[in-house]
Amino acid sequence: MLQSLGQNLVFGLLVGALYGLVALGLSLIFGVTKFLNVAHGELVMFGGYASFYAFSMLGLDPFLSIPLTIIILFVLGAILYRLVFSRTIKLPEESKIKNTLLVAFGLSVIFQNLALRFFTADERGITTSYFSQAFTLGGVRFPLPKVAILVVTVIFLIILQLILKKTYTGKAIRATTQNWEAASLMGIDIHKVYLLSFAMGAALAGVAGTLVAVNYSIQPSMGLGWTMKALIVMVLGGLGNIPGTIIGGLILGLTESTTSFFISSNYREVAGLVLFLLVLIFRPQGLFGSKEA
Amino acid sequence: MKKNNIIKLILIIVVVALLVVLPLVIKNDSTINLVILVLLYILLASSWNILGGYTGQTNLGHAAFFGVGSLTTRLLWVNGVPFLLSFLAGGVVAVILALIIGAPAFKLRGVYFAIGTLALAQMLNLTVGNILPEMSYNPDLANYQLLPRYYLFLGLTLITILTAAILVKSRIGLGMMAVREGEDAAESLGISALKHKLIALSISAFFAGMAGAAFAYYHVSFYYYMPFGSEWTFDPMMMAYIGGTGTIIGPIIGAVFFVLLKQLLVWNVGEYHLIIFGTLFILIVLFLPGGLVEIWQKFRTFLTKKTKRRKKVLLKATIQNEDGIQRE
Amino acid sequence: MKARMSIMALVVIISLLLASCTPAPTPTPVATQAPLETQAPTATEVQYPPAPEYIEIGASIPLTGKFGSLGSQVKVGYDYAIADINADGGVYVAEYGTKIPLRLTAYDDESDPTKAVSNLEKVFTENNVVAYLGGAASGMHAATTAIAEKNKVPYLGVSFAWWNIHQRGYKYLFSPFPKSPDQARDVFKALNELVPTKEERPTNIAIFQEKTDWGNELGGLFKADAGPAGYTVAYYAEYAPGTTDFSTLIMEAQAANADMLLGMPNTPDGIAIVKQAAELGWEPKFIMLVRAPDAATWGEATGTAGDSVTMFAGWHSGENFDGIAEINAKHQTDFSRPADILVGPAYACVQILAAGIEKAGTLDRDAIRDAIAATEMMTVMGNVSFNADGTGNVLNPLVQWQDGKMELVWPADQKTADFVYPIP
Amino acid sequence: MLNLENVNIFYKELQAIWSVSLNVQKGEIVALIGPNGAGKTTLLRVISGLHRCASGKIDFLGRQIEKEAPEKIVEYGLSQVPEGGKIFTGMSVLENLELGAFVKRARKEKNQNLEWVYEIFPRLAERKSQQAGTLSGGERQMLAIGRALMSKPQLLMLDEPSFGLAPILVERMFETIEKINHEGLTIFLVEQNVQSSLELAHRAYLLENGRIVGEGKGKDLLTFESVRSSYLG
Repeated sequence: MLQSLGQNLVFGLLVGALYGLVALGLSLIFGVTKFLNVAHGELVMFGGYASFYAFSMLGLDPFLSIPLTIIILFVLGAILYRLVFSRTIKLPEESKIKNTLLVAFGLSVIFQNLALRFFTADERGITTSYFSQAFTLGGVRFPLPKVAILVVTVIFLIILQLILKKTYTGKAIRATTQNWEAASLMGIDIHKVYLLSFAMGAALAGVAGTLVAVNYSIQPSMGLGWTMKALIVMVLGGLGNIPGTIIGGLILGLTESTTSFFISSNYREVAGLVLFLLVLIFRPQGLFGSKEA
Repeated sequence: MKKNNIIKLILIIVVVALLVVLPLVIKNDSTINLVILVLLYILLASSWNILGGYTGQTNLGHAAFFGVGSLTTRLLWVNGVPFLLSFLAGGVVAVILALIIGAPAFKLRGVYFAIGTLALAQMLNLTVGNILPEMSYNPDLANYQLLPRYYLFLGLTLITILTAAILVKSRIGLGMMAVREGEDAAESLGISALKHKLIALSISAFFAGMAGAAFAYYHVSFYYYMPFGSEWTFDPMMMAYIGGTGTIIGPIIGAVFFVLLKQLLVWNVGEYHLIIFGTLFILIVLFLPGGLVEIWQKFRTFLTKKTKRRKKVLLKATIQNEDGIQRE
Repeated sequence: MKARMSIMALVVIISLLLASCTPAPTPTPVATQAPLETQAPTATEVQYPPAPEYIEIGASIPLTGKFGSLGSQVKVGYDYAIADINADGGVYVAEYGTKIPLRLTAYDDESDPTKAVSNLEKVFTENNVVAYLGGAASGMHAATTAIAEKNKVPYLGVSFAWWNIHQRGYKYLFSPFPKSPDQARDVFKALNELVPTKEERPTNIAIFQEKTDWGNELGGLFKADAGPAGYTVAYYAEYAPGTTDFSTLIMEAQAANADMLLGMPNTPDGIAIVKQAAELGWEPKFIMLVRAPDAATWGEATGTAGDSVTMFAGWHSGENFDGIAEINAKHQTDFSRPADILVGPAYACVQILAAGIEKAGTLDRDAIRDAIAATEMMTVMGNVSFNADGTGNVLNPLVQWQDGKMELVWPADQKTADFVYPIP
Repeated sequence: MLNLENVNIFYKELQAIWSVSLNVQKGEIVALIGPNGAGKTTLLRVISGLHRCASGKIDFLGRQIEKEAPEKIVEYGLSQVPEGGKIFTGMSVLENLELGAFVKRARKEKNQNLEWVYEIFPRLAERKSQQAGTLSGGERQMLAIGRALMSKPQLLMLDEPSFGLAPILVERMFETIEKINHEGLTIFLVEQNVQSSLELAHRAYLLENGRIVGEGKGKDLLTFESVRSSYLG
């Protein structure tokens, strides 16, 4: 019983890391640009398909193809920004959020149907030769694909933090997040910053897609579910709060796993949504956000 | 102008009359089913528009009210409650749900409200699927008739449109629009934002619930959780936007357009209709926030300007002519 | 406001006009009037009424959405069978004294039962179809069979194991497909035959029941049949379809010492179950998942985790009945692999329907219905006859994934490979 | 150096600035004074490229800049300290200053500029690793000016640098501005604190309801009857 609970919590944390990673891109984009890209789940889907085809056609290991996935999604994100989202940047914040939400929703409809057309409705997944290997610690099993989630998430969290904290571009992104007008007066080209943040967010979604394809399965209509998860996590962590997002993911993962352990796995998704609504109503700045940020 | 009004009134009467006699003239069930689909979407898009369009609260949980309405009506009706009673119960329960969630939901502003309502509908969808996973069958299949269902939808749609039209002309309607333009400004004018949002939500939910009730009566067999699906929010919302939010006619145009486009495209190019519809939706949100109605209005002002100009030219010509005559 | 109303009125009128003359996919010249007896009484030859151009059949198939991978297999089966029959001129209808080709009008319902229902209504009124062919997945059939009953149109459906629908007294519903009671009975029967030594058999069953009508039915039957066959149900759990994480269920099954898994997940859930079982180190000796492994991409998606998983697919391309070789050849050309498992049963549906029409000798739906009810014929899925409730008496082969391929392992006279047991 | 000619500006439908012409010469301190809502901030936003003017010409060092992007204008050597400072509160003082040197031209000389700024505002050097959000009001204003100086501008525009500061700090602020000016920087100052700014400025413009209503030497304006009665009372 106790060991089982331990296993459950570990799985909750590992899966929660994936939720965090899925939300990371969404949160980055929202924080910097105030675009609410509800087509994020579809970007995750594209990432999943990119690594799936790299695996099945080129024989590339899904973890080795991550750079390739990043490039593809980065370019896709840049194109999306230029073609669609850049048209909303002049709007005041509130209507910007609303309009990008609507536009992104239209995009998700388009992407789903394009995916159906080109990837078919078949369920796809990546199963590597080493997927069932695991190590045991105190009677709790740590399967490699799940541990990989945590490793990849931590790596990308560190990379993202390094970019944001140490590079000039990263500082420009943070400055734009805090006050785009002041950033503009520093000589920062905010269009470039927006483009870059959007493309980076898309690339992060792509990485998450790889992990989804390895751990679960992918198909054209998977987007909404993952967008929902990302929204929950983003709100839990505080809108645009990068480290908070990962912690939010872990909390969601734990909430789900404990719900299935103590109540029923039928209600794990519902539990996440309830938590989301409670936080939304009673602490809209997120569990870790301060009012100012 | 007065003459114009009479023409419009006559047009409306003609349309309604046409819709009333339609199933008697066209005995084709498929056409009637198609019109029912259009009416259902008009109901959903118009009711969404009351809160989403006129009050400016992007409600992504409209399906929750539609679903609750259909669930209530179907359960009561299947279990032997008289039809009319179970039918009305659908709308009433939707309003009750609206009142329960309204106060906390409206603590959320703007985008928070949108994603909050989306989460709410998803939650209900999953929960109903968990509790009532089974298929609901029509209890009396042998005596199924399309006509009463058609008139039910028609009547409900007319009532919804009429209510919306009266509402937006009323003081409450003006208050709703003031809230849309800016809550703080509205409050400073003494308009309670919460009150108006709650009223709009309740009315919107009521008609969504009634649409659900009609759906429950219409459909031969469906899963109880299905009307809670997000497409029942997203499709009507897209229709309202494409037609033009914050207008009475917009959702109607949007719904008609959606269903026709879908029918035409399904027949000709397979599954492309959603790609085209999605693209159109994006274009409208980005470049034509007034929707198709705006195109029409622009076109009309363009026309009237043109005729006015032509009249002016004619007038000038006549004057010149008269001058000429005088000179002769 | 008045201005708006006028626009509204205009639009509604236009829409109504458009709606009333919406183009049908093709004009439907089907004559349903009874032949005029008074015509040409002097002729010595039998005078036939003018035959319709086609025998119209309608279908709604999930080609996209969550059942898309099943529906597309079904569609291929229908298309192949109709092409084969029409290559021969069609079906001979005595009433018209000639062969009439079949024509299928099929729409995609996106795996949405509501859309499936309106699709069937549409083909009924616009194409005046004499019969319906079903889509895929029990949950979809549950919605569409009611329409067949309402419209009194014979309905033939596969990928359809739900038995309970047949107990609603529907007269027009026929399904030449193994049903839940067959599957529950045969899983133990097959296992006992394939593993003759009792000590080697698994003993403790874990049942993961999907929380749907059909899941409830099959789960209950598994449970009921286990005891008499010599097995114990050690763990029984329900889950909602769409669950992405089964670790709790798997760990509890493990804790209950289950060495055999029975379930009926949809494809994504099934993939998640076998992958997570492997990750958690649960190694049951036998896994039967009805439905999920039906997907042609199962092997690719699950790799070694999905290997040795068994299912009751209703058919397999390796069976030795007449006509299968031709189907496989065609499928090989079109898709570079032998026919998928739902192609055969779908093909058989059209065979049964064609035979029924020919026997009825008319395009009257009730006559065709009666003829189908009396079916007793060889098809690509073997001998088929129907019970009074519309369920079919058909072969129920056990199929197992081996090295990324589906192999037929039971019954012995049809098998294409040996049963792999226990799961390595 | 900076030359505005017949600039008209609209906010949505409303005209905020009516045909404003003014100029700032090299080495000067020029003040733009006027009541709240006169359109001073709007004018600065337009010069910086954050908002577009409807018509008119803006010339900076011989370049037409009225259609340029804000980042280009900074690159040309025109920097603005926005109203209220608008420092990046979530970042350290040093990071704020580094961002000031974002443009390519300034990045090369970042270290010299940093020393220069620390020399002007020794307080910033003491707090360089502190989170900017924790600074006091005076320090924030220093940081905002220091940040703008980091881009090594030729013309510095200050929007209400004295706003919200205690009188003693205001005085010090004006002293600093004068000091910076002595080091060769041209300054365009927007202020409500008429007395101090007119004492400081070489020249001044008076803006009311979007129109220039007066212009002259700073000290001359101080004696203007209308100015005296309206602002100094």
